[in-house]
Formats: sequence, C-alpha cells, structure tokens
Amino acid sequence: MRKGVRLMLIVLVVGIVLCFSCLALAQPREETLIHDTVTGVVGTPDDFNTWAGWRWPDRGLHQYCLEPLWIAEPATGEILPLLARAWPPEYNEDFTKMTIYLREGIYWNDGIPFTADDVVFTIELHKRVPQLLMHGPMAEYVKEVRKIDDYTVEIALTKPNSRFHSYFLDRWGALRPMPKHVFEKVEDPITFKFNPPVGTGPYVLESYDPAGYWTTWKRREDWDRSATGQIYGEPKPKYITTRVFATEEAKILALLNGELDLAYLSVEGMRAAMRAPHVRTWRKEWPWACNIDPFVPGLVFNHMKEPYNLRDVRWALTLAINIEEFMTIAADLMAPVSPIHIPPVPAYKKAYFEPMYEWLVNFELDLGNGEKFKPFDPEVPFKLAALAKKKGYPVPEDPEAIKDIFGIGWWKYAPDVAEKLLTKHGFFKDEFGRWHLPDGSLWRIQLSGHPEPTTFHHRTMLAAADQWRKFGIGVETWTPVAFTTLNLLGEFDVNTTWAALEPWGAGVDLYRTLWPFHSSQVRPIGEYVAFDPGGSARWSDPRMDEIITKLEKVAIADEKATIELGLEALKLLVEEMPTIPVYGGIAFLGWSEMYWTNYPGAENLYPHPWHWWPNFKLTLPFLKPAKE
Amino acid sequence: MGLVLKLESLRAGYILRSLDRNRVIPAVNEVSLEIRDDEIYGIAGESGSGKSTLLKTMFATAIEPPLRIFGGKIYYYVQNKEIDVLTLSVQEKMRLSWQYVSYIPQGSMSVFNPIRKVRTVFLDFLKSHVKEGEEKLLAVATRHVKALGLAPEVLDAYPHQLSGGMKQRLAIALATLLNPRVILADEPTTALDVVAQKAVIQLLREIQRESKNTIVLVTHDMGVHANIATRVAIMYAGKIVEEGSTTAILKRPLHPYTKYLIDSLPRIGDKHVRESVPGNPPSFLDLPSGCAFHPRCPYVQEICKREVPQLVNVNAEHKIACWLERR
Amino acid sequence: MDDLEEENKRMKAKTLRTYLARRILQYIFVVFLGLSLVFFIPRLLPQDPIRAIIGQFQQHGAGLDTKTVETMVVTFQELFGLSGSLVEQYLTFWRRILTLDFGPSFFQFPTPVSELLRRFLPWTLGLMLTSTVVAWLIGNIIGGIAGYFSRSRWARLMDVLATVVRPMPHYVFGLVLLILFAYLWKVFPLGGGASIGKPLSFNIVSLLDVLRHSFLPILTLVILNGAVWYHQMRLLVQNVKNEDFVQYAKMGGVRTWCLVSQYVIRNAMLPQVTGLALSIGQIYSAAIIVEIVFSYPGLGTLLFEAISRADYNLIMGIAAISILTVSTLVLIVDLLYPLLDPRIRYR
Amino acid sequence: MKIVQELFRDYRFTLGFIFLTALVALAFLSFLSPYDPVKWLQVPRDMPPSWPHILGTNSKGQDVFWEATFAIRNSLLIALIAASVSRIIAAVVGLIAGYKGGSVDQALMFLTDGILVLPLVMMLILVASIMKGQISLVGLGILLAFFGWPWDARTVRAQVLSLREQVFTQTAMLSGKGVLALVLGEYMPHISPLLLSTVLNNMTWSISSEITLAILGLSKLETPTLGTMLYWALRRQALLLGYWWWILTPVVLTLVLLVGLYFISVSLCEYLDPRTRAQRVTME
Repeated sequence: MRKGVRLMLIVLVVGIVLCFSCLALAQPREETLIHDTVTGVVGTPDDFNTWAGWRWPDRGLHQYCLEPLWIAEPATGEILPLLARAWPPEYNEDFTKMTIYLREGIYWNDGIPFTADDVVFTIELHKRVPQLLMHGPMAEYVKEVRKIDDYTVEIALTKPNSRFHSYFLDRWGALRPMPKHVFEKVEDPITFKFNPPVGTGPYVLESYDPAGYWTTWKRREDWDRSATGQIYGEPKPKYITTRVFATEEAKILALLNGELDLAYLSVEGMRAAMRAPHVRTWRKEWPWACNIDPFVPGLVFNHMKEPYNLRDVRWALTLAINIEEFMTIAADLMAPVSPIHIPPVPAYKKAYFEPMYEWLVNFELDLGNGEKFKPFDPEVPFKLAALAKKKGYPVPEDPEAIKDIFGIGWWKYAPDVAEKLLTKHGFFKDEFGRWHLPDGSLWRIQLSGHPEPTTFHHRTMLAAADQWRKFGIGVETWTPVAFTTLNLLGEFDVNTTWAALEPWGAGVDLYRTLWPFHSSQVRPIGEYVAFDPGGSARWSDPRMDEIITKLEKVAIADEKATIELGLEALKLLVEEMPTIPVYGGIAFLGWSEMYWTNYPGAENLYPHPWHWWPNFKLTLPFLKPAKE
Repeated sequence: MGLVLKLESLRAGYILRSLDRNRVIPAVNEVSLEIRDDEIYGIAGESGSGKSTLLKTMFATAIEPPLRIFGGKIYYYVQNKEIDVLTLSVQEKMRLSWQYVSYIPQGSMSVFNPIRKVRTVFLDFLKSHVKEGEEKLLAVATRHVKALGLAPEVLDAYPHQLSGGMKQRLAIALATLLNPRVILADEPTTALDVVAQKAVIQLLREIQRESKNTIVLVTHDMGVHANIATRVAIMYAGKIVEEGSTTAILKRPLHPYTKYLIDSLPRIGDKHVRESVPGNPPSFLDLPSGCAFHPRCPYVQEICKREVPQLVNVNAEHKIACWLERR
Repeated sequence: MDDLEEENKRMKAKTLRTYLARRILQYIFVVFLGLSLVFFIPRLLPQDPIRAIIGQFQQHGAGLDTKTVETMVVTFQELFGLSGSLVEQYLTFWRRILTLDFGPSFFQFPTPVSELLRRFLPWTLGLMLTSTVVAWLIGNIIGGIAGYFSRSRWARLMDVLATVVRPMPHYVFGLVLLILFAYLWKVFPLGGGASIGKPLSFNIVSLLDVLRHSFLPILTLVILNGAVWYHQMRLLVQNVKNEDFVQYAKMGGVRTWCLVSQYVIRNAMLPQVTGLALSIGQIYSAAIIVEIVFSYPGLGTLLFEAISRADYNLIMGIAAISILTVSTLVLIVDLLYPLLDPRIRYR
Repeated sequence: MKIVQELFRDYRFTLGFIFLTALVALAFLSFLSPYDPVKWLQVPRDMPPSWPHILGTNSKGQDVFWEATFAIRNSLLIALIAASVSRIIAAVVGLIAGYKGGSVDQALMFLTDGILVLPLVMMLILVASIMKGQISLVGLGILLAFFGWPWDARTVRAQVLSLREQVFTQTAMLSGKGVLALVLGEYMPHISPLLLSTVLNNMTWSISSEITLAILGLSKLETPTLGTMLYWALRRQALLLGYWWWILTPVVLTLVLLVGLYFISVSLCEYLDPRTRAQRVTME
C-alpha cells in the first residue's frame, strides 16, 4: 500500500517535470509578434470567407492577409490608396460613373497577379448573389462594371452617387477585392470556406487552433509583391499570432510575462499593466488612453417619447451633467470631451473644432422671460486636468497639451439653469428633491445600455445614471440582451451608444455621420430604423435634410464646400441637441517592449496603432526587434 | 490448577462530559477476582450492572478512552509469569491480545465488515499476529473453521448472506483462531433463537473441553450459566456480590439479589409466573449509600443503608457481600 | 437446498433488475424534465430571443436595411422553431434535440451550436472527470484518516484549512493560483488548453502539454471540491468508527492502516458514492467557472463568451448538453454503486 | 433555555453564532450609512484603509466599509427569501409525499430526484442570462428558491414517514382530527426544527449561487451584494492594481458568513439527529 503511494508520487513528479520540459511556442519568440483577438474566441476557425458574413476579421485576416482599395487612416486623418493607385477616385460630372486605377505589380499570395479582372469579378459576384454582405449597395447602384485595361476599372452607376467609393474604403470593413481565380471555381460562394485564405497582404496563414483560440500568420517570401510591402517596405515580424484570453486578468498577466506583445485593455487593466517597466502604451505619460478613435460615446434621446421631444428637456439633461464626475466614471478622466457630434481626432481638429470654437463660446440658450445663458464652458479641460492632478496623475502644464488630452471644452454644470428650462414646461420638484413630469407623475428615465459592462456604452450609462440621479430624476438602468434591437425599434427612453454614427475618421466628409438624421430614415416606434447610432433617436429637421441634400452634390475632393456644410450641420445639432455627445472615443493599448519596440505611440505617430484594425499592416514595417 | 487472570480491587468506568462538569460513571467498583485455568467462569447480573465493562477491562487492548481504569491491578499469567497488564506498552498489549486472551463481543452480529468477505476479516486478524504468507494463513483459517464443524464455504460469503447463529459461531471461530488461553465472551447467546443458542453453547463447551483453556462468559441469562459455567460471579452496581461454584450458587444462593435471579429461572413443570427482581437497577451516577441493593432488598437493615458490605468467604468456594450473612 | 439457492439467485437478479430499471426510467425522466425546462424557461420570460439575435447581427454587421431585418425575423422564427403553436414548437424542439441540432450560434454564425459543443465538450469533460475523481479520492482518503485520528493535531489543522478554503469563490481561488504559479513563479502557463502556435496531435508531447495546461484548473477544483468531500467524509467516519466491526477489529489488533483503509474508509465511502452522484451537477457548475479563470477551451469559457455576447441559442445548447452530460454521469455513478456495495449486488 | 446552553457548549456553534451576529449587526449598520450605495464618487477613489474610511475606498468612489454593510444586508436578504420560500415548497412537497404515500409519493419523489440531479447553476444561468441584469433582489431570491427545495423535501418526507408509523398518528386520526389539523398540529412541531436546520444549508447554497451569477455578470450589478462587490473588484482589476482592501472585503465577509453558517448547521444537525447528520450537513 505504502509502496504504491510512493510509486504514484514518483510518477507524478516525473510527469510534471516532463510537462515543463516540452515548452510552449512552435515559432521562435523573438521573430513572433503576439497580440490578442479583440472579438474573442473564433467561432468559425476554419472559415475565412469574410465576404459571406462575420468571420472574425481581426484574427489577422483583415490585418495581414486582405487588402482594400483604400484605407482610412485616423492617425493622420488621411485616406490612403492601397490596391488603388490614388485617392480620391475619379467621378464624372453628375456622379454616375466612377473610375478606379489599380496598383501594378501586386500578386496574390499564391503567385497569381492581381488585376482589374479581380475587381470586376468581385463587384459582379456581389451584384448577383444576394446573401453576400455587400450585395445591397452593389445591386442598388451598379449598372455595369467593366475593365478598361488590366489596371483600370470603370463602374457605371444606376443613379448619381458622389460617395459610392465609400463601399470600398476600409474602416473596419469594406468590399475588398476577391481572388477571381479562387472564387470563380467555387459553386456556392456563401458556404465556401476560403481556407487557406488567398490575399494580397504581406502574410499567409501558417496554422490555427481548431478551437478558435489562436491563429498564426507567416510573412510571405514575396512580401514585396503585396501592396503594403510595395509601399512601406518589409514587415518586420516573421510570424504573427493572434490569441484569445477569456479574462482580462489573464491578458494582463500574459503581457507582464512577455507572452503577449499587444493587448486591448480596460481603463483599470491599463493601470494594472503599467506597473511593469517593460509595458508602455500609446502615450508614454498619463493619460495612457489612445484618443484618436473616431467615435463619440454619448446619450441618445428617443424623440418619439415624451418629454424627450422637447429641446429644453434635452438641454436641461445636458446641463444636469457634471462633466468632471461623468468623465471620472466613464473613462477615469482619460478621454477628451467633445461638445459636438464628432470626435476630436486629427482629421477634424482643424476642419471643425477650431472653426467652431468661437461660435460655441458665444452660443446662447433662451431660458424664457428674455433670460439668456451661455452654456459652453471652455474651462472644462483645465478643471479635468486639476482633478487628475489631485488624483495623483502627472498632468502637463501646457494649455495646448491639456486641450489635446481633455478636449476643447464641454457644457457647464448648471443644475439651476436646467431647473429653469424644466419649470418653463411645467416640470416641478417635490420636497424630497425628486422631479415630477408636468402631468404630476414622478419622472423616471429608463436608461438602457450595452449589456457588456466593459464597453464604453455601459460605462457611459453608469455615469449618466449617476448624474441624473443626483439631479433628482429616478433613473433605472436597463441592459437587455436585445439592446441594439430595442434601440432600432425605438423601445427605450434614453440609451447610450454613439451620439452619432461614426465619421470616417479621415478626410473631412461628414456624410456618413449625418445621413442617419435624414427624415427619410425616421420610422415609428416598433419599426426598425437602419442605423442605431443617430438613427435610433428618430429625430429629423428640415434644415438637416437640406444640408444633406446639398452635401450629396459636393464632390469628395471639394474640401472647402464639404467643411462648410459640415459646420452648418454640427451647429444645428448643438442647437437641437437630439443626442448628447460626451467624449471622443478612446482605447487602452498595452504594449510590451520585451520583444518589439518602436510602436506607433503618440510621440511617434505614424499609422493607426490599433492591432485589431486593418490598418495594422501599415505599422509592421516600422517595428524594431528589441534584441538586436 | 493455576491462575490465568487476576483482578485486584479494580476500579474502572467512564467519564461523561455533561453540561457543567465531568461526571464519573464508576461501572466497575473495587472488584477482585481470580480466574483459573481450564474453567468456564460466568459473570451474571442485570443489564447495566457493569459486567460488560468488567469483561472489557480484562481485555487489555480494549482499555482506551472512554473506558478508564481509576485504580487497582490486572494480572495475566503468561507461561507462569505474572504480568501487570496496566504497565504494558501498547505493542506488548497487542502481542498478548488474541494469542493469550481473545474476545467475543456483545452483539457479534455486526462484527464482520459488511462489504467484505468473511475470509478477509479472518486474514486481517491473522496477519496482525502471525508473520506468514496469505495462502498459509488462509489454510489455517479454513482448517480452524472446519475443526469447529462449520462449512469452510462460509468464509467466502458476505456477512449479510449468513444467519445470525452462523455469524455468532464464526465470531467464536475468529476469537479462538490463535488458540488463546482465555476467551472473554460478552453475551454470546443474546439475540439468538433457541436452536442457535444451543449450538453456540455447545460450541463453546466443546472448544473449552478440547483445548482446556478458560472462558469468561458474561450473560444476564442465568440459564446459560447453569448450563455451562464452572463458577459464577453475580454483579450488582459495579460490584461482585456473590461468587461461587455454579452448583453451590444454584442450590444455595445466599445474596437476596442472587435469589431473585435464580428464582426467575423457568423450571420444568412450573405452574405459576416467576417473580422478577422488584424495582429498577440504580444509576451509576446516583448510587445508593451503603449496600447498593438496599432499596430493593426485602431484608434491608439499618446497617445496609450506611455501610458497604465486603466480599467475604462463606466457605472455600463461596463468597458473598451481604450484611445478612455477617450476622 | 438447491431449489432454495436457485430461488435466491432469481430474487437477486430481480432486485438488481428493478434497481436498474427504476434508475434508467428516472434518467429518461430527468433528461425529459431538464430539456423541457430549457424549452419553457425562455418562453416564460418577457424578452424576445429573436430581437436579441437581430441586435447581435446589427452590432457587427454593417447596418442592415429594414426589409432585410423583417425577413430575418421570419427566417429565425422558422430556424429556431418559434413559429406555430406552443405544442408544435415543443414537438419541433424535441425533434431537433434528438438529432442534437440546436441551430446556429448567433454570435459565431453560421457555425452550428452542435459543432461548437463538439469542439468544447471534450475539454470540459476531461477537466471535470479528472478533477472529480482526484478530488473525491483525495478528499475522502484524507477526510477518512483525519476522521479516524480526529484528536491528532494535523487532523485539526486539516479541519481548519478545509473550513476556510471550502467557501472560497472558485473564481477568486483560481485567480490567486494563477497569479502565484503562472506569474510570480512561472511554472505553469497562463491559461488555454494547450500551447499556441501548433495544432494538437496525438502524441506524448501533446498529451503532456495538455496535462501541463490543465494542472492549475484541476488543482483549483481538487482543492475546493476536495474540501467538501473532506468534511463529509470526516463526519461519516466518526459514525463508522464506532461500529462494532471496527471496534472489534481494533480489539483484535488489526493493523491501523488496514483498519483505516479497509474497515473505516471503505465503508464510509459508500454513502459518498451516492453523494458523488448528487453533487455532479454542482461540480459541473464549478468546473465551468474555473475554466473561465484559466481561459480553458471548454464549455465554461464558451458559456462566458455566449453570455457576454448574448448568444442565446448557444446558451440554450450549453444548458441542454449540460443536462445530458450531468444526468448521464449521475446515471453511470449510480449504476456503478452496486459493484461497490455487495449488499445491493447480492440482496 | 437548556437547549441553547447545550448548543453553546459546542465551540462551533459559539463561533458560528458570533460570526453571524457580527454580520447581522453589520447589515443593520447599513441603515446608518452616510452614503447612498448606488451613487458613485461620494468619497475619494482608491484610498487604502484609513480613518474615516476604515476599509478604504474603491474605484467607484464608494466607501468599502459602508458598501459592505449593504452587500451583507442584500446577500442575507436574498438568502433568507430563497431559504424561506424553498422551505415552504420543501415542507409542502415532503408532507404530501410522506403523508399520502403510494403513487402520489412516488410521483413527487420522482420529480424531486429529477430536479436534484439537474445542473442547477446552469439552469440559473439560463434564466439569468435572458433576464440579464433585470432580476430584483426578491426575484433572485424566488428564482433560487425554485431550484433549492428538492433535497430538503426528501428530508421532510423521511421524517413524516417515520412519524406516520408512530402511534399518535393513529390516535389522532381515530379521534377524528382532520388532515390539516393533523399535519399542522402533530407533524409540524416535529418537522420545524428539521426545516430550521436546513435553512442554513440552503442559505449557503443561495449565497454561493448568487456569487456565481454575479461573477458571470448576470445579476443586477448596481445593487451591492457580496457577489456584485466581488464582481466589481474583479472586473476593475483590484487584485492586480493592489487594491487588496477592495477585493479582500467581500472575500473575507463571504468566508465568515459561510463558515458561520456551516458551523451552526453542523452543530445543530448533530444536536437534532446524530444519526443522519453526516448526510445532511454538506449537500449544498
């Protein structure tokens, strides 16, 4: 009996020792870049057919393997041609014909050259097969697509569309060219798995986990025949592995251990990771957030529900927010506030934020009885900076740097003004400080938010709920599973998503952001609207319709006219405040410098730094191995 | 006729943890007795008289908490050497148990591990005393069982497949496995039907006759004592109140308590219901003063209430502890 | 005599058969009940699953136009058997369950749920079975020994340890182990089921790799579940050690180790087999939580993913497969019981 | 009184009693809290324990000590609701099964055994993930109660069966007492102590289940409970940020609560029925 126990112990110990001896990685660590897959476990590990549906593009598929015609570059605010030869595309006078010129000398990773045939084939296939994701716009707009020569494609449109190219402009998804020689042999392009994927990008699939936890890519021998390689040079890592972690704790520990180079983290996760000396982030100093993400988290009112159809109520709720507390809860003070419906990213600072500053400072609200109130508070960034300083964060002294971090300003915290705006309409406060609606009933707001608590929308919801509760309104937070659907159907009072649909983040065109506010997009409650951000507010205004119609007739190249119309629209949105924009989108990037350096940080801003975005392929040629 | 076991003013009992203090249950009180070679020594008394505890104190390895010895001495006579049992180490006690003295427990229906075959229990007992291979030991066990007139197949059965009488006989076989000098049997016939009782008594008697060893038999059933015991001791409230040869005691019981016990025995041709002892046995926690039997005694005197009578010889073979006899 | 024996044998066979029949009938009932709950619970609740699905598509597909959404609703109603009367739905539900067809996962569209379950279930089963057996044995053996020698100092120490460890939330305990043994002292990997960069194959290196990755999750489960078994066993042993056959064997000088293992622990373990059957459901839930901490590629992590992505169909599938797995395991344990207890085997 | 005295002789009962009393006192302290548990940023964030924040503050700007008083209160409330409702179900099912016997008994026990082997937490997750974040305290209590009765229904049934055999049932029946009077008058006094002792085990189960649901993010996360406190501390990386006071508070409170319940339950079970104690003690 005892002998048996001893034997078992020995076997156990030997087993464990043996376990350690066979070590982890199949690829040499120094030549491998490892980052996390932000969208989680890959549900379709063996399927790369991203044209047929959601196929976890950020497992490396759209970063390393596929290339678009054009790509939006939020870091610089430019739009870059990749497979196309130039930006912007060529339209005819009345926007019924678009011509694309393709880059020469690009080859698919199986050695076949990339030509106009591929582009023509892709568009025609999408026009024909209804289940393909981009079938809708192709069927609606494309009359005819034809090849002029091997590197020129001409698309004739069914009706004028000055922004048809945007379907090919990559910003986390676009219609990217398919390899004709692969797909033309396929019977059903929907069920086809496209494994191994054939792309023009600089990497090929090496191996993947059948359970969907990791995918490894290998640099092409002929990387210089990819568009990325041709333009930017040799991507440095020989291998790239994308990997899933079930919890953030594990992700942080992996980053600290050197098992992970790049990680997408939460506010707190970032703070925890920064305790290690080899971990850095986008900004080397506080705040660590990467604040050039082109979206604006905010609050969306349902204009088909009382009393949110009243402009004064919407403004009162805006002024009831103490932005200092709000930003503490929502982003631990690390995001730039935005008083207008677009994010303060490089592309828009010069075009919109600077021209609007004077107007914002002078903007007045009418409180009734001839009383006026200037709600804009340019001091907000400095107040936020003071708060951050108090918390012990190192804050720069330079006012411009402070504005860069905290934004140009936001709306004043003015509960007294809010009170005036509300009492004007018959709202009243009882002896317990609770607000009542004009009909005498208690005011309750059902504030819905994203069910996943790590999302910005969820945090925004918590912050808004906290602020409005402190103001005296009974707020019930609600995080239903069908959150997005309920937004689309209009079954909410106030929700927290993006204050408006994300703009491109590059170029100056705001058409994408404004279109959901067009009156043709409004649907009654119970019917689906097409866009959740902006659209679910069900707000429209003839002035906005007019601006949009004008904008449709302006060519993308005419920046001056585009900006003018954009400014007009943004001012209208501030006046009406159909949704409250709060801050510019941020992300927390943990970067380990154990194996790779020269990441695109704020001090060294070349391409967009997000490793889950298709833009990341542009970063790879600039990385440097740490041990050299 | 030599001695095999001797007790000298032995006091033993249990400690009961109760609400506010620890209380002593003196189950065996100042008992002295001598057990001889080649006899069957019976110990009788009502339940709760301390006879089982007394038997346990004679079995060295059974003396462990909660059972405790408060005073007195226990002697074994191994190869004519007197051994003071209470001074022995655990190992020495272990060596003596089963080889010199063995034990048949009360309620021996459940002495066998219910989920293992009877054989394994025999082997376990043998293994801990004899250094031999398993097969040899099994042969020893089989031979022994056969010698006792039992079918050797029963060794391959599970306990629940056997009858109560069979289990009891197997328990006896287990106790006599190493041919001990003294066998302590605690109520071996209780809870058996008449036929099985008879078989068990027969078996015990045969074993004794054959190996000329000693059996100490505890039972409340005077009939059993009458049947096989050579000498009998009567216990009451942790004390021996009368001791003598079976014939002497049966014929001429001297202690009033013994008289009651004997009178309650059924006799052939009896017409009327026998009288049992009136009243209830006393609690050890609250023993009467003087002679513990006095509240139930028909001949009670003043002295009985004050002073404890000592066990004295009436004649060479007969002892009694009663003030009546002192007169 | 021969007749009697024959009769006896027939009776034995009959009781055993009745036992088995009753047990299997119950198994069928449990599966029926559990899966019916899976069908009815979502339908009794106020939220519409289809809306959840559409929302999911909206969140990562590009904006769907209204017409597409409406046709999708109809398609999904058919796909998930939500059209027709409740009875029809219920029948469809069973037809699909019996073919293990749970429809596609919403989040991992178009991967069928059954495919995902097939991919992840073996990991969970492996983790759970290993840790359950080890925890059960270790907990019972240590509990048995500690119960027998309950006065000794180390037994008291074990008591305190088990009492303090037992109510620890699995997540917290696992996380602490992870930090200790994968970060501060880097002996084990940070998570996952196997090393990354190379697909698994059937060889000794892969096997050891899997073992190494599952060591910490198993350790967590073994310690936490073992503490439960420890406590139960300790109490059982305190009863068993006063039984006549133990006392007698002790008097007879049967050696202590033989006594503790063959007499005390073996007998006290029998009720623990029943206990094992009853607690498999709990162990299963615990395993699911532990998987999450260690990013273990099992049903737990899948469930966590499904919950945070509101992949309602996948959650249903996991619930259904959990019921099937757990009740089957319970059945197996119950069927094994007669093998361990001769009193039932040969009644 | 003597019973209580007897119970307190057991050090486990005494310890458990002290633990629970302390926690209940803590729960009552919540009524004196200077802070609203739902509101954020009421105190400086991330402060280690110091006066006046004796257990420090968390990243939400709440005082951990006062937050904990609410958490204990709500967790106890959920557990009490779950325990009492499930006791009622257990008592009714057990009484009917035990009293009626025959096919009713068989059917009920079949159902009971069936629910018993289901992966209950999985079922809870199924419900909670559809109701995500919308289950109120009372609702969660009732939900837990719905799955928490089978084991104890069996216990009650066993007790009723043994009572039925006893003479007084027949006497009572012969004397013309109605079933209800019989059950309430004769059985309940015997069953209530049994139910009382199972309350503690059920509370343990409910509290643990609540924690599991909360860690998966499935309970109403704004309401402070031991589970949601742990959830926030974990999700806001208190452990890796070194905010030990934030994560240790719910963990230690949970340990104290569950150990206290365990001690009292073991001690009570031994007191009530030494023979079956082992089986009842630890089936969570």
